[in-house]
Amino acid sequence: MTELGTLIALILTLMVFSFLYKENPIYRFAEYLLVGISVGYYLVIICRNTIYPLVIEKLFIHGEYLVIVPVCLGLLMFARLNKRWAYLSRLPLSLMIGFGAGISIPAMLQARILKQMSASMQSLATINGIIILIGIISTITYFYFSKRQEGMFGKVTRLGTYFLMVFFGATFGYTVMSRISLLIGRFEFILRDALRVIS
Amino acid sequence: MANVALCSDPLSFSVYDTPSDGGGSVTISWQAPVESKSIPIGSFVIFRKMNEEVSWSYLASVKAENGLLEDRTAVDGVNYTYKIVSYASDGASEWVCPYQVASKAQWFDSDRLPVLVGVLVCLLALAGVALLHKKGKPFDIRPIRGLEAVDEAVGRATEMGKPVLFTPGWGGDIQRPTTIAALNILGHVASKTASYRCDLIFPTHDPVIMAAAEEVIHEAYIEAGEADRYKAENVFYTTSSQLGYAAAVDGVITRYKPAAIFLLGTFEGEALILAETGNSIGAMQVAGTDSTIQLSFFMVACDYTLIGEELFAASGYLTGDAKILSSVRAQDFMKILIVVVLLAGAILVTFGMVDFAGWIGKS
Amino acid sequence: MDLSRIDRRYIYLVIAIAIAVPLLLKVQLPVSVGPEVQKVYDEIDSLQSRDCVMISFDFEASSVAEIKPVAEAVIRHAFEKNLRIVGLALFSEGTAIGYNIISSLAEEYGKKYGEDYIYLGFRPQYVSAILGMGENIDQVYPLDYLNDDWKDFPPFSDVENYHDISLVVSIADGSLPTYWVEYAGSRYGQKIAAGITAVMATSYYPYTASGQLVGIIGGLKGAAEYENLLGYTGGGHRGMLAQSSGHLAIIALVILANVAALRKKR
Amino acid sequence: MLSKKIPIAVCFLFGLFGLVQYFSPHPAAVSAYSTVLDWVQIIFAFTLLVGVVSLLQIQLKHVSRKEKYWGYSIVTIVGILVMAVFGFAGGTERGTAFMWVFDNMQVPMQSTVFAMLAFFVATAAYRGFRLRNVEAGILLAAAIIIMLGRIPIGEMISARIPETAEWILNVPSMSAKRAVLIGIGLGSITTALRVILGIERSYLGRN
Repeated sequence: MTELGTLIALILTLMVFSFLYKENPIYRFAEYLLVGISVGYYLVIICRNTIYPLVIEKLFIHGEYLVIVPVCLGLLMFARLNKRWAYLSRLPLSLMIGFGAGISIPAMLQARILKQMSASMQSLATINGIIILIGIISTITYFYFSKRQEGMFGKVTRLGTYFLMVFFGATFGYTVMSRISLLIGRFEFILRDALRVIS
Repeated sequence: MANVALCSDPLSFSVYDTPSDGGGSVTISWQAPVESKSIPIGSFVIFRKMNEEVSWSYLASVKAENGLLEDRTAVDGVNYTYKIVSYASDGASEWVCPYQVASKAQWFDSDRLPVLVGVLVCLLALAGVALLHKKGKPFDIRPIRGLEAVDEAVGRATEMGKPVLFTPGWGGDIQRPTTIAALNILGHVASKTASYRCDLIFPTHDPVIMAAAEEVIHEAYIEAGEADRYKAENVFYTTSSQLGYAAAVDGVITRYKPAAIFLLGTFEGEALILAETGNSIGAMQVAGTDSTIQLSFFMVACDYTLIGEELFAASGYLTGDAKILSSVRAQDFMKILIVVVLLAGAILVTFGMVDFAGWIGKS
Repeated sequence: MDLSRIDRRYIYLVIAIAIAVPLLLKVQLPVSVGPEVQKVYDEIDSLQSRDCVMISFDFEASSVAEIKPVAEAVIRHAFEKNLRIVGLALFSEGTAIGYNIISSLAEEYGKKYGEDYIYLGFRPQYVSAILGMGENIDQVYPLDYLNDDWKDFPPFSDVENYHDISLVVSIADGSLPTYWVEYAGSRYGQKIAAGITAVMATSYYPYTASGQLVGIIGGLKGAAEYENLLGYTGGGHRGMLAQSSGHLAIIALVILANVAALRKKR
Repeated sequence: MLSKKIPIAVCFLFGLFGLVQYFSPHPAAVSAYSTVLDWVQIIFAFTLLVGVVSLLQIQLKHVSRKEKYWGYSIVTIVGILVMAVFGFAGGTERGTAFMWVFDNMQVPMQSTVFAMLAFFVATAAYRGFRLRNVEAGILLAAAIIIMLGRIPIGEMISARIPETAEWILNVPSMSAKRAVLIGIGLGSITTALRVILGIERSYLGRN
């Protein structure tokens, strides 16, 4: 079974890689297969790991009848499949969107704004402290929309774009490493596990 | 007794209902007397009793140094008395807290005050700008690079007789404000494709986003008077798997060869897979995301990139919606505020006053 | 030939060769330990025997090549320190992989399920799950991955919420550690470390600098560093050479592209 | 009424609750909150089922109408059904057929799709890192220093390279990143506020 599994994995790996040459029926087969299998996987996982413990078990074993409310809302989502009743699904949709918006406000304020501000307040007695403050302020200025980027203001926003470019370049450079790791992983599979060229 | 000094020098010992919590907890804090360093004390043992009880019950033993203990077994509304006993090799000494304490739940977590202040500032800024707008003050807003490109890209696709592809990325769900902003831009793109009679393909990894996108696109087609040209099967769920989604969208891109590709939303690793595939077929690509890492890839691989907040602002620009535009204005106001606070904070830290920076980052 | 607009397939070929050839050679490069990895190591090393760590497998199957050596290093360390491990997954694909990694290492170390580790399995909607566990883990995970009531295992019956977890290690390939920080960290004061793909590491520097994350183990290099600290050679060390030649190939390509563009201008 | 006003009211109420509960440690607030969290999970699970059904519908339509690529649609349908049968009948533990397909088919295919990024990074760099102007030069220089700094060879060339790389990441790059995060935070918060207040409701359609 393991041997067969490795062989199939090898074939599928090569089928996907064939996309690099050009889109072709072999890749297309793998693509549709991947979609099918992964959807099936999610279907099973969501039923066994969410619907069973959070709905079936709570309702029938623990007798928590309040669970009926989200179940009904969930079932309303099926109204989407019918054009006439599709609007009913707006109810669960608006609950998810509204609640999501609500919890995201404090979370964003705290982690994206306040924490970042707090961490940027560093002593200006060090060069790095000064650079960080200049960098953050000039970059924020770049994102200031109410004024055209001209004159003195334009020079500050330009400095901001330089900082942004350092950030993009650095992130790109850093990312290359993990992208290569992924390919190493695949090549190791092909050369070591499947073809046994290396030990 | 050897530890008389210890007894006569009562350790400062206070007991109080734990603040900003959900109840069921009393905090005991103490400062060991200086003498304790020279006197061999094994440990402090903390006892508790309920108001009417006679006997003390053991709570915890702790190191004989300054400390703080949360009694998480307290029942709300019950009065407790606490005592600390110190056992030394030659006897024990004890301190009894002179007052009783009951725990209770608080409705407000005071540690989160900075966040509350932030929310209020945001609301005030939004309301203030809306009021200004009502008074008829016009907004002058700087152009965003790449925004004009949205219409240009759709126009190009129409000329070439090819479809437009819009996908919001795998990283977000409907609860993410970025997704909402992307759907706003989708509305604009959809009304363009509707009036130009150009096909719009929208693959996604999230069935909830699919549902919302159907509403947005369908509506845009109705408004453009092209309701019958709306193709429901062009808005589809692929799979929730990240790379399954990437493979599927890659397939769509290479088979249908859209002339314009919009990658707007929250992207993760799939970003560059889609962007490079799009580039290889020569599509004009407009990207925008709030994922800081993927921004760098989009910058390198796409024709136009909306950087972070520009994506949010863009949804206002394109729809021309005064309410969204005024919130862009409110954001700008808050940026001024943030810069001022940052400067003030940095100056305070420079002079050794770190409390303010700490308070802001608290909670 | 206009090298500035070369067929992309030649570039693919260069990269394939740059990575495959070093893998066929057998050379190892030395690795020095960076501060971020050291911090994670120190944090785990400072825990007491039987303390409880939570390891969350927050990645997609596709990242397994890069993330598995990271997970293995951390789990080895935890088992060596005789810590209790609560495993779980917030990305469904990490579920089975995480269970495989943990259970095969447990076998190697002679650790028992329910005694030294448990595996809770997957919950979708990670924000809800992370927040929910701050109140009550049992509420979010009434049953474990094997569909047992994990509260019945005596060593884990006292684990109620983050109060009983000394450290959360999120092994991730995306933004999940951000959510751990934003929700478990800021709301419940939970200590969090991240084992992440190298690509994600930059975005987490602000979080380690601000103390929201204990430390970071970034990608293969991070895993190799951690392996150094633990004193063994694993998946992290392998492939460091291929990594390097891949980088050099890309740098060479960028230089080539610029030279070609310059020549064309003239 | 049902198509518009009630959803907006629901959105407002749950949004407000999501916002307010953050500030309250009170058990009543906490328990209401975890109840809603469970609800969201359950609704999401059902929505996923809807997604699967609609995917199946579309693929079946392709097959029955013999549209272009309809043969491939059969592959997808079979994939879904096989996984469902394996998963529901045989379980999802180690050693089951379900896990076998996952390990030997889904995982390798996904890893390969992801691994293609190594090639795409190279083509993007080849095309995008051109010395056109100051900005492009900064972008290029930062990328190359970091790339060298992250591999042992960089350290062999000069000990300054990894140091510089680390400094770039921690100082200039980080400060820009913080500003980007703050901007995104502001954009997200105002968008979320508009959603709660019912100003932003494109997801409801406009009629």
